[in-house]
Amino acid sequence: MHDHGPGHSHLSETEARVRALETLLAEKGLLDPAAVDAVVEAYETRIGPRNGAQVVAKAWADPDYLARLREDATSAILELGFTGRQGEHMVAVENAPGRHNLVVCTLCSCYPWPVLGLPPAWYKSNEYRARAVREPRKVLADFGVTLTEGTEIRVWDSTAEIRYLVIPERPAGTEGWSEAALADLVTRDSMIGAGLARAPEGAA
Amino acid sequence: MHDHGPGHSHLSETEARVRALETLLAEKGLLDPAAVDAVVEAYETRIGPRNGAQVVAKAWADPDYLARLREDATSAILELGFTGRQGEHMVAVENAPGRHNLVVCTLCSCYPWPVLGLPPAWYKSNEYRARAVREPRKVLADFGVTLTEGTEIRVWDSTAEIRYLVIPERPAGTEGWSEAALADLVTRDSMIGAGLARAPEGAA
Amino acid sequence: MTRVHDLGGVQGFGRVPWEPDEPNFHGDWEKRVLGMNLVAKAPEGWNIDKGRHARERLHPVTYLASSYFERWLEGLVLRSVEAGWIEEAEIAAKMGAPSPEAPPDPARVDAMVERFSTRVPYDRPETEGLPAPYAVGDRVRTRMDDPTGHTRLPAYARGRGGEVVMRHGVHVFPDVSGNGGGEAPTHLYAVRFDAAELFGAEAEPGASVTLDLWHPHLEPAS
Amino acid sequence: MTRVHDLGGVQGFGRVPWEPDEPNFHGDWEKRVLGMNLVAKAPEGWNIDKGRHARERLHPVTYLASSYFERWLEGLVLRSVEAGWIEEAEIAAKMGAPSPEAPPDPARVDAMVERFSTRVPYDRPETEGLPAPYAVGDRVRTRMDDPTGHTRLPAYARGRGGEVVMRHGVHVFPDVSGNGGGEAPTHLYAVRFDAAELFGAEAEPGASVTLDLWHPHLEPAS
Repeated sequence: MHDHGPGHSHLSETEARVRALETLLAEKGLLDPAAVDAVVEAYETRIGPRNGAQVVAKAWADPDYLARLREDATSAILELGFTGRQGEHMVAVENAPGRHNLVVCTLCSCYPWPVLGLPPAWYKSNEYRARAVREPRKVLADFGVTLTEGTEIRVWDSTAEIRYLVIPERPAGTEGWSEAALADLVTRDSMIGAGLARAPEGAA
Repeated sequence: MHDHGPGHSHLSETEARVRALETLLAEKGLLDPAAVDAVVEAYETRIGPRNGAQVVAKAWADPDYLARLREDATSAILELGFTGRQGEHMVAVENAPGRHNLVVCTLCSCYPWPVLGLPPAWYKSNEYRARAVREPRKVLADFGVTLTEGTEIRVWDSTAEIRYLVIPERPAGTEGWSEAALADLVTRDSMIGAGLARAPEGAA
Repeated sequence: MTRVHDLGGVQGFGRVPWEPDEPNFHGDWEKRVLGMNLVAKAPEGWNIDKGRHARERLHPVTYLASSYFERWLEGLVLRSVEAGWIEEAEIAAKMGAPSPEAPPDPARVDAMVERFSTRVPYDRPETEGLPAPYAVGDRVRTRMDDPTGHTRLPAYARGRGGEVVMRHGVHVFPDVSGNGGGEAPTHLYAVRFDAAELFGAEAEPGASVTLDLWHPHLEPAS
Repeated sequence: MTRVHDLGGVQGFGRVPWEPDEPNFHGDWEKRVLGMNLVAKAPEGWNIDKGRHARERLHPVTYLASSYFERWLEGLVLRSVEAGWIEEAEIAAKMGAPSPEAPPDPARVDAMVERFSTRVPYDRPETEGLPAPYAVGDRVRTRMDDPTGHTRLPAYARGRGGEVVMRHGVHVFPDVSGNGGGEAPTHLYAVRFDAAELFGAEAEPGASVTLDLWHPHLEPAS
């Protein structure tokens, strides 16, 4: 069969093209390569799903914060210092017994960067974009997530500048945990709806 | 830019795959290579647009035949000996002053093989299949066909086993011509609606 | 669209690659692919609609990036693999095989012309229990469904209002036969749609598209 | 669908290529592409919607066969070429250039975090002349149009009935701003559709899809 995985067959050609373009743009004064390095470093090390995990943990631990998150997620997230590009307008959607939320962007790959960092490749894949709206339960099964029979699935297709953050269900056995300890249970995938929060170690 | 022309970058790999498949099918008794040769020869030399041109020429020259073609194109075409695979159910659609017909198959590449032979690559292209229904006038312009302002365009999307044969307008200056001479003016493209019949030599 | 083969009206494609006096084939391998598809053994119950659906089921990227004969090649592979007759690895093992082409035997060519000039019609007798057909001139509206299997109602014509302009009789229904459900013959019509109904305000003026659609694709329009 | 980027509901794709603890990048070139898109000079009047539309305007085969960062690469090329700043041949002439990567300056990283953590909102004041907004709970139906430019109404949700579940205020309207027509701010809503309304009888039970749609995408539903 022909190779139909995107992007892996032309790697060296693509690499060379990227370097050529960067060199050209830099020579023409359209780009500062050092700024490229800096912004990549910012997204690699400073802006990532640890941010969102803090939001989720606080929502679990602090009922007043949860109320503010429900009322105005953008402001509540900003309380923790997180805002910016691709997170200008935030909405938190909460999982609950019998209700699961899943976020996708079928038209491109919109994603809440300030709280989750850059999207993983699977989120940006043709497969996820095509299938998440049509067969979310099958897609979740691909991820190893099996929901209770009868669970309502709410898929959110991010067609505007509103960014949806899934608040996963708080795992059982975490009563009284600190926000920092809770945040360690919050995976990136759980904030997309593609996973659940981790159970505490030792839990069944 | 990446090469996005279909099919030209993997030629030698595809050729090898075709040979491998044919060898394999033949060894398993699923295919007789000599039959492949014979059917290809049949479509290369015996079944082609000269057939359709005879139908069109007769429709131009013989009003009784035209009436039969309008009434039951399948039978009228069979009178000339043409029928078979992909021509089981024929309908003739006539161009006229102020009305032009264009045939496409958006879902695959259905085509009236007994009268036109095998479809040309452009007819089978993504481009033609995508654009012919949405912007037929622009597509015709690509082919060098400019219709009189206000001409109605009827596009036929061959979604069933009905096959449409366009009867182009008879060129002026051909009064009294024999059917054989008329047939020489009838191009394959004119019977798809992608062209017009040729004007007689020496005509303006 | 349901699948990427459903190309009607899809935007972003460029100039149609027209060439004058184009040959039937652009390489001998294309001839072999055509011929193999026409004469290779087909699985029990195979039909033209399953053949189309095999090509439609190619991976979307493969489909869109492939030429017509590449799709036919992979459709034939798919059908032969699904029949349990060959395995992909067996093809790989034969790579490098010499070309089996040979000069055709004129008598066999005659036989092939005869064979492929035999009419195998798709119309069927009108049986009891079919719904009353629409009449020429009736206004109809196409279904909005986006079915998962083979269908001959293109996405660009879903949920649109048109007029029945021909009755073609009762024909095998590919939306069933292509999915292994038998012939399910029903009424077939040519239905004409104004281009503006299909493509909105930006449609070319004075254009229409006529599609052949089956009774279950249609509902009466008010 | 209008264009192949409009992937929602398109069939034939396989398993989602999920990998645990996936890194942000699968190669240094992806980093450069991301960074270039974020910091390269943009043409006057450029906006996020034009950026999306540049990627959408890639050739359909190129789009579908490319990875996310390949699309971002070609979108950046397209915008720079259309601005008249570079030519394709100039890129070709630079092939073989060494990598310009260098250890990032920590102060510049701080500045970048600051820059990209600045909120540049897309909501706008409600101006006079806007239509009266729909209310939460209103039943609406999406338009059937298949426009030729940029749009944020996906094909799978065209002509479908849903319910307004949130009002997001007045936002820049990409169907205008992505096509060079200015911001044209108007009411934005979250609209929920039952899966069965979108995908018919074969939809998964108990599922819905909520899309953010603008007032002009919607009509009142009876």
